[in-house]
Amino acid sequence: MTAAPHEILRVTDLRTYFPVRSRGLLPRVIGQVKAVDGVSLSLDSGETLGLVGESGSGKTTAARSILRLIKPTGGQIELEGVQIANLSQAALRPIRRKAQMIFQDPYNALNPRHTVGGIISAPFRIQGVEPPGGVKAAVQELMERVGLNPEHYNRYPNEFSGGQRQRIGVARAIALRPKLIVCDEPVSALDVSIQAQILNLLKDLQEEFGLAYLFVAHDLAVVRQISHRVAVMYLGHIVETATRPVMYSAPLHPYTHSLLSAVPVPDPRIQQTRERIMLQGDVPSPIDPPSGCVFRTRCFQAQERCAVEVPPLIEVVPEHKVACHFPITVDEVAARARAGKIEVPEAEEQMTGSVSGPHFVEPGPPHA
Amino acid sequence: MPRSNAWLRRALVFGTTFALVLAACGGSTTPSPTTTVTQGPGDTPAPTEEVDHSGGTIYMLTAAEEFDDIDPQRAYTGEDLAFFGATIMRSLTSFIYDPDAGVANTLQGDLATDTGTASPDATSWSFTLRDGLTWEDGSELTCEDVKYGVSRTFANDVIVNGPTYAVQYLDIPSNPITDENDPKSGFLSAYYGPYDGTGQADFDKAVSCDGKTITFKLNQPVADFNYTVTLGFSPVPDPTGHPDLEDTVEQYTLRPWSNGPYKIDEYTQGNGGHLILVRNDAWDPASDPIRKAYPDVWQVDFGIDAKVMDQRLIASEGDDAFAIQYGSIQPENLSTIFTDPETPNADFAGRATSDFDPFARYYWIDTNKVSNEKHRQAMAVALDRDAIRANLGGDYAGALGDGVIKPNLGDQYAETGMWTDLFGQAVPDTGDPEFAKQLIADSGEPMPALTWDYPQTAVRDQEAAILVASFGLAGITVTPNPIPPGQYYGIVFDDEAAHEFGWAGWGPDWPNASTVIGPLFTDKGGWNLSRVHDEDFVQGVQDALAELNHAAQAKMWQDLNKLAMERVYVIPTTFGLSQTFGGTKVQPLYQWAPYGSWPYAEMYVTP
Amino acid sequence: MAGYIVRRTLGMVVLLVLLTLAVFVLFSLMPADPARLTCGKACSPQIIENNRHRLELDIPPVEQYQRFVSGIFFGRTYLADTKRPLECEAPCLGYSFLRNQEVLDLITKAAPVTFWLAIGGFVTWMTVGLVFGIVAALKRGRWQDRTVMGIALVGYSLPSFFIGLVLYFFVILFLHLLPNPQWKAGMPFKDLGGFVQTMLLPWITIATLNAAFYMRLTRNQVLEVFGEDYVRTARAKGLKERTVVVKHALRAGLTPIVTAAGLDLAYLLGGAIITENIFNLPGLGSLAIGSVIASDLPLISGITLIAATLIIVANLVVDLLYAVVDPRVRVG
Amino acid sequence: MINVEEREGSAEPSPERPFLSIENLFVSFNTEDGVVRAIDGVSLSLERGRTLAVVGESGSGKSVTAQAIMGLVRSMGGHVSGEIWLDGQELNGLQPEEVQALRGSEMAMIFQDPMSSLHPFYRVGDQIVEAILAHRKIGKAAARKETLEMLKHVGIPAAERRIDAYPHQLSGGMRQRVMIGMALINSPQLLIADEPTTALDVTVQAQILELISTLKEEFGTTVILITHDLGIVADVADDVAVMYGGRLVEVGQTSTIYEAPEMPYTLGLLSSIPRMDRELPKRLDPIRGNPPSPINLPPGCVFQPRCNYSDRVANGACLSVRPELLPTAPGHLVRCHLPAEERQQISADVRRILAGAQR
Repeated sequence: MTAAPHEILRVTDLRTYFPVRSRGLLPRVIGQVKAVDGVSLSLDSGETLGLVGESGSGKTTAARSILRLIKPTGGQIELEGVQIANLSQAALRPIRRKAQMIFQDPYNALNPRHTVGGIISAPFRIQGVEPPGGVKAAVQELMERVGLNPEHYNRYPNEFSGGQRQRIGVARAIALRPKLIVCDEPVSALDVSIQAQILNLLKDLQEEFGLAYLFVAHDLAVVRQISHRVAVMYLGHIVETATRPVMYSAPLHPYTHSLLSAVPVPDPRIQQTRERIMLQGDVPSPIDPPSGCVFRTRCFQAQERCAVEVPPLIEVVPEHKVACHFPITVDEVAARARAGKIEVPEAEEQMTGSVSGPHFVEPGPPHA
Repeated sequence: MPRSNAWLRRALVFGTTFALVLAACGGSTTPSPTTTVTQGPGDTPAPTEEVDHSGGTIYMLTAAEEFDDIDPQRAYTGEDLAFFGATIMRSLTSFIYDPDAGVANTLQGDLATDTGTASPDATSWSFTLRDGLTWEDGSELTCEDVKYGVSRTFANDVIVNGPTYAVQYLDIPSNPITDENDPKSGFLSAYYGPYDGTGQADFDKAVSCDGKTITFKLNQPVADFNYTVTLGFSPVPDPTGHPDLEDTVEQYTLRPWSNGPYKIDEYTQGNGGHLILVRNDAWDPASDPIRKAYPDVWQVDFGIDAKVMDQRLIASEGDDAFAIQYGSIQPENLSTIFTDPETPNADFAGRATSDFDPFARYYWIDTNKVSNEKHRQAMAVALDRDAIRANLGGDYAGALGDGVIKPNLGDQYAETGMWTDLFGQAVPDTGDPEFAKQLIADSGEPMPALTWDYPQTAVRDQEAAILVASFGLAGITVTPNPIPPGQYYGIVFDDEAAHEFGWAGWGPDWPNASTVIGPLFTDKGGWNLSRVHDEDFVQGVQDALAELNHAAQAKMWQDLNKLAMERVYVIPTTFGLSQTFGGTKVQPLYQWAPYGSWPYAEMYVTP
Repeated sequence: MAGYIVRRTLGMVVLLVLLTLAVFVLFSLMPADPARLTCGKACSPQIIENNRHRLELDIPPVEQYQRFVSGIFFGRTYLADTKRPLECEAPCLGYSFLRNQEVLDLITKAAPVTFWLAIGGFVTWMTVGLVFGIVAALKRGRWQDRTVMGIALVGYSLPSFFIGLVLYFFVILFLHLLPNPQWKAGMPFKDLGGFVQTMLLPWITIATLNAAFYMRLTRNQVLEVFGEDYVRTARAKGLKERTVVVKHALRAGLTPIVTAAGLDLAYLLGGAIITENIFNLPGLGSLAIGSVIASDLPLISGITLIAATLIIVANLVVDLLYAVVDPRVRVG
Repeated sequence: MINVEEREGSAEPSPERPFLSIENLFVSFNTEDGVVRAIDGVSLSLERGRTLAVVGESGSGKSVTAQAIMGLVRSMGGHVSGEIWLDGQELNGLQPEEVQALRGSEMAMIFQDPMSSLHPFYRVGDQIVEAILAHRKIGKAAARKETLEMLKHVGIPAAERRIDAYPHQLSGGMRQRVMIGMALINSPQLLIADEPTTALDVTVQAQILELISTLKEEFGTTVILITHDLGIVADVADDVAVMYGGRLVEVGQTSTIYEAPEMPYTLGLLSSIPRMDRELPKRLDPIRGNPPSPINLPPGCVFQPRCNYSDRVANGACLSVRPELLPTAPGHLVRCHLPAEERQQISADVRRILAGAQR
C-alpha cells in the first residue's frame, strides 16, 4: 500500500523567537531567545529524518513549530503542498489530521481521567471522523496493531507500564492515518528493552503506512537505528545534514565529530581504547549566543573568521550539507587526535543564571 | 450614619421582622410586679411607696453604630429623641411617662411651665420658661438660647437632615433667590440661619423673647404647634450669652451641651464604640418635674451583633442584668421569650414587651400612573393580606391595617371600614378576586401593566410572590422589581425611576395624625409617594391643621384617613408590632407610646 | 534591585489610581442618589439639591476625583462657599458628612484595632499551623498526623461567623470565662489585661480557619520538600538530622508559605469584617461595611485606598522577601 | 576483583573481609498498593580501588542498593535487613548518628540530577563547606580554602567566582562537577555515583565520566557506578553487577559480561540497545514484555515471564523454583536454571547474530 515516495513536508527558513521579558507589573520585552533561527528541511513519505542535538539546540521547539503547536516567528511550512505557517487555528484543524505527534513523557502526555479507548478515539471525535465499523472497533484494531490487548479498552493510563503508555500514544497518533508524525524524544524516558520494542513498532508502522517521521532525539544511537537522513542542530541552527550512513561514517562538521566521539560504545575493548574529542564546557545560553558561528566557542577548528562570519549551510556533496568554515574529515580528525592536536578553546565561562534571574522565557510559566 | 438613613433602614428592618396583634393595642404588656414607680396621672401607685432607686449604670445594647444625630436641630429618630430628651436635651413641651398609650401621648410642659398658649386663630404661640434652668456649665438657660436653637434649623447648608417644621411654619418669607446656579438658592428660607446672618430681621420678627416668654408667629394656623416644638425646637447655647459653650456647627452633633440631668462623658462611634452619660451636676431637679434621673451612668454600646445581643440579655449575667435592648428580638428567639405575642414566658415576665411600633406598613400607589380609582380599588381588593401577614411572621408581626393612622395614636384612630363596606361590600382578608375583576370591569378601561417596587430581602421576595399570585387570580399582571434596600427610597422618590406601586412604611413625628396624613398625601412633608394632588384633600388637611379643638381635629383626621382609603391612595397591609426586652435588674420595662421607646426618664436599676 | 523596587512602586501607584478611580466610577453609576439618601423625612427637591452641593456631588466625577487626589497631597476645603467652611489638612482622605469626621481620623482610630487583631490572629495561626503541620509531616501516617489532619478538616469546614458565635456563646455567655469584649482606646498599652481578654477569642476565631489551612499547607510542603533530591544530598553529606530538617528541608519548604501568609495578613489588615462584628471591635472591617451600607463615598474611597495600599505593599514585601530567601528569583 | 558469596552460604564471616561486603540485603517499602520488595536478597563484595557498575532497568533495585549502603533507606521509610560491611565495620546495625558520621566522610554519593540535588537557596561553596564542617573540626576560612581548591580540582573555571554562585547560575555540567567536588571533599573511601550523567548532554557526559575516572585514580577511591547505559559501563567499569527484579542476576568482570554473558537477561539487554559500533540491524531484538511489578514478583525466576529459553528447562523449574546465583567461571556468577553449556551455547549464538547484524 506504500505509494511512491513524494514530498510530505518542506520547511524553509523557520524561525521561532521567544521574547524575554522583565519581571514586574508591566513586563517589557528586553530581548529574544532565538530558539530556532533559520531552519530548512524537507521530508518524503516513508522517510525518517532524525533531528539530533543537545539541550538548548532548539530541536524540540523546531518540531513543535512545524506542527504549529508553537507559533513560528517566520519562515514557511508546507505540509503536502499547503502553507500552514500562518494559518489560523481554525483553519489548521482539518490539516491536523495529516500530522500528529508522539511525546516524550508517556506519563504526563495521557489524561489520567480518560480511558484508553477514550484517548485513542479522541482524534476521531475532534475531527468528526466516523471510521467504518464504528469507533470502538477501529480503536480496538489500533490497539491490537500497536501491541496492546484490545480488551483493555476501558482501562485507565495508570494501569499501564511506561512502554504500554507509549504504545497508547502511538495508537492515538496513527488513528487518523496521518502522513507525518513528529516524534519528540519518543523513547528517551523508556528502559532499554522497551525502547527497542517501540523503535521496532515505529519502523513497522512506517513500512505499513508509508509514514514520514520527523524523529527528534538526543541519543545518536537511537537516531541511527531509525533514521534515513539526519540533521544536527546546535543553538537554533542546523549545522550539518546528511544521509544516515554518511552522517555516521563521514561527518564534516567538528560538532558532529565531537558528538559521535562522545557517545560511549557498549564494548569495553573498543570504548576504553578509542580516541575521543572532549568538548569543553556546556552549550552557551541561547539568550546571548556567540557571534558568527554559534559553535565556535567550543570548536577545535575555530579561527578568527568564525567569530565574525556566520557559516552558511552549504551542500558540499549531494545530500550532504554542512555549515562550517573549516569542515574536517574523519581521517583528518583521527590524525589530529593521534598527534594530540585537538585543542579546544577554553570556554570563556559565563554564568548561565541570567535565564532564570529576573527574566522568564515564554511560553514557560513565570517564576514563582 | 445620617439619622434619616438609619431611620429608613430601621423602617425596613421592622417591616421584615415584626408583626402585630390588634389585641395588643394600647400597651397591654403586664407591668412587672416590681414596677412601683410608674408615674403619671393615670397610674395608681401612691407616691408614698416610692423608694430611692438612685445609683448604678444602665447599659443599652444596640446593633447600630452610632446615634443618627444628637444635635437638637438634627435629631429626628424617635428612639434618639426619646433617649436624649430624657437625659440631656429638654424641649419646651414633652410627653407623660406612662405605660398607657392614651396617657403617655398627652403633652405636658417641660422647659415651659405649661403646654403653651395659642392665639385664637392658632397663628401665634407663646411659651414661658421655668425658673432654674441651666446649662451644664451652670450658666442660665435663657429664652435667647431657645430662639438661637430654632434659628439653626434655617442654616440648612450645614445643619442638615433634621426636622424642618420651623422653616415650614414660622412666618418668614421664602428664599428670594431661585436661580439654581446661585449657591444661595440652597437655603429654604429668606433667613439663612445664624452663621450667615442674612434675613436675621425677618427671623427676629417671627420669634421673639420677652423675658422668659418666647413667642412664635406662624404663617398658617397650626393647632398642634405645641406638639411641633418637641421636634427641632430645643435650645442651643446662644454664643453671645455663653462664650464658653461653643456651637461647633457640623460637629455639634458629636458633643451637644446638656440642659438635662446627664451630660456626655464619652462618645465614640462605630462598632465597639460607646456613648457614656454621667450626671450633670448643674441640673436642678426642682426645675424638672419629669426626669427622675435614677442611674448614675448611662452607657450605650454600639455595634453589638444582634444574635449575641439576644443571648447576652437572655443570660442577663453580670452587667448585662442592667442592660436594655435598643432594637428588637431576633425572630428565632421569640418563642424562647414569649408564650404568645402578648405574654412573655415566666422567666421573662416583666422584662419583655410586645407592643405596637410607630409604623404602619402599606403599598403606595402612584395616582398619576394608576389614575383610575376603580383600578386602585381592584388592587386593594385582590391582595391576599392574610398571606402577607403570615409571611411576615403572623401574630408576632402585627395586625392587618385598615389605614395609615395606627390605633396607638389614641383618639385619632377610627376604623375606616375599608374591608367591611367602604367599597360597597366586605373584603375577606385573603382577598376577593371576583370582586376585583368586577371593579376593573366597572372602571371602563383596562388595567394598566403594573410593576411593584420593593427593597429586596428574602422575606419580601416571598411577599412579592404572594402579591403576584393573588393579583393574578384577579387577572392583574404584576412584575416585581427588587431594589437593593440601601437605595430603595432614593429610587422610588424619583418620578422617572419609580413604578406604579411599591412597599413603604410610615410613623408619625409626634402623636398627632397631622404628621401622618399631611406628609403622606400632600406635598408638605415630603413622603407623598402616591403623588396625590387632590385639591379637596389638601383643603381638608389645611382645615384640620387649623382646628384648635383636639377632639374635633381628631375626627377630621379620622375622616381624611377614611377618604384616603376610599380613594386607595395606598393599600394598608399591617400595623407593625415589635418585641424587645431588657435585663433582670432594670425597671420599668414597657414601651412608651410617644416614640415606641423605653421610658428612659423613669428607669432605674434594682439591687 | 533599587530599579526593581522603583518600578514596582510606580506600578503600585498606577494600580492605586485605577482602583480609586474604579470606586468613583462605580459610585457614580449607583442608581440611588446619595443626596436623596441623606435627605430623610423632611425632604424637598431643594434640600436634595442642597445636599448634593454639600456632598460635592454636583461637580463632575472627574473633578470630584481630582479634588480627592489633590486633597491627599495639599489638603482641601469643604463648604468653601458658606460662612462655616471645613478645613481638611493634608493628607486629607476626605470628610465624612455622615459621621461628621475626617476620614483619616476615622481610619486612624480603627486601624490599631484591626492591626492588633490581625497580628495576634496571624501569630496564633502561624504558630499553630506551622508547628502542627510540621509535626504531622514528620509523623506522617501515624496518629499525630491523622489527628492534626482531622482537626484541620474540621477547622477548615467551619465558617468563621459560626466559630466566632460558638466561641462567644460558649466561653463568654455559658462558662463566663471571659467578660464581654470591649475595646478601649489606648489598648494594648493602657490596659494589657483587658486587651488580652478582649482579643483572645477574636484571635482564636481568625486563627482557626487559617490555622487549618496552614496546617495542611505546611504538611504538604514539608512532605514534598522531604522528597526533594537536595534533602537527600544533605543527608548524604552526613549532616545531622536536625540540620537536614531545619536548614535544608524547612527553609525551602516554608518559603512558599511566607507568600501565602504575607498576603493573608494583608487581607486581614484590610479588615476582618465578620470577626470584628461578632466581637464588637471598632476596626477597619466594620468601618468599611458601615460606609458601604451608608453609601458614604469619602469613607469608602479612603478605606479602599488604605486597604489596597496595604495589600499591594504586602505583595511587594512578600516578593522582596521571597527574593531574599530564594536566590533563584533574585534580581540584579 | 569481585567476590560474590551466595546468600545461603554466607554466614561465616571471613577474618579478612573485603573492602565492601553486602550480605543478605533485603529492603522493602510499605506502600498503599502493598509491600514493595525493592531488594530481594543481594549479597556482593567489592575490593578496594575497583569500579563496580550496577546495571539494570528502572525498578531493578540498583538505586535502592546504593541508598541502603549509604544508610538513606530508613529516612525514606524503608525496612532494611542484612549486613553491610564497609572497611571492617558493619553499617546496618549502627545507630543512625553513627551512620551519619560515616556518610560524607567514609562514603559519599552523587546523584542523577545535579540541579535538584543542590540546594537552590545556598551558594555552592557554602554547601561544600557545610560538608567539611559536618565531619571535621576546622575553621570556616580553612574549609573555604579547601573548597576552592576542590572546585579548581574538579575543573571549574574561575572557581574563585563560582564558589559564591548559586546552583541555578551554573550549567548542568558545572553543577555535576560541584556535586563531585562535594562528594570527594572529605576523601571518602567509597564513592557511589547514581546515574551521574543521565541528565547531562552527551558531550558533557564525556567530560564528567573522564573526571570521575581521573579523580578515582588520584584519590584511590572505590567507586560504585549505577547506570542503565551499557556504553558507560564499558567505558569505566572494572566489574559489573546486573540487577533485575531486586536481585543480582549476573556478576562478573566487565570483559566477561560483554564477551561471555550467560544470563538470558544480560543477553537481552545487549541485543536491545541500538549501537553505533556495529553494522546496522534492520530490526532490534528486544526483550519481550515488561519488567515485573516489585509488588508482585514471580515465584520462580523473576525473568522467566520474559525469557525466551525458559521452556528449555525441565519441569518448568523456572516458574516455581527460584534459581541461585552460582559461579560458572572464576569471578563470574549467573542466576539461571539453564545448564551452563546450554547458556554458553545460547550466548555464543546471540553474539554471533549481533556481530553479523543483518537479520
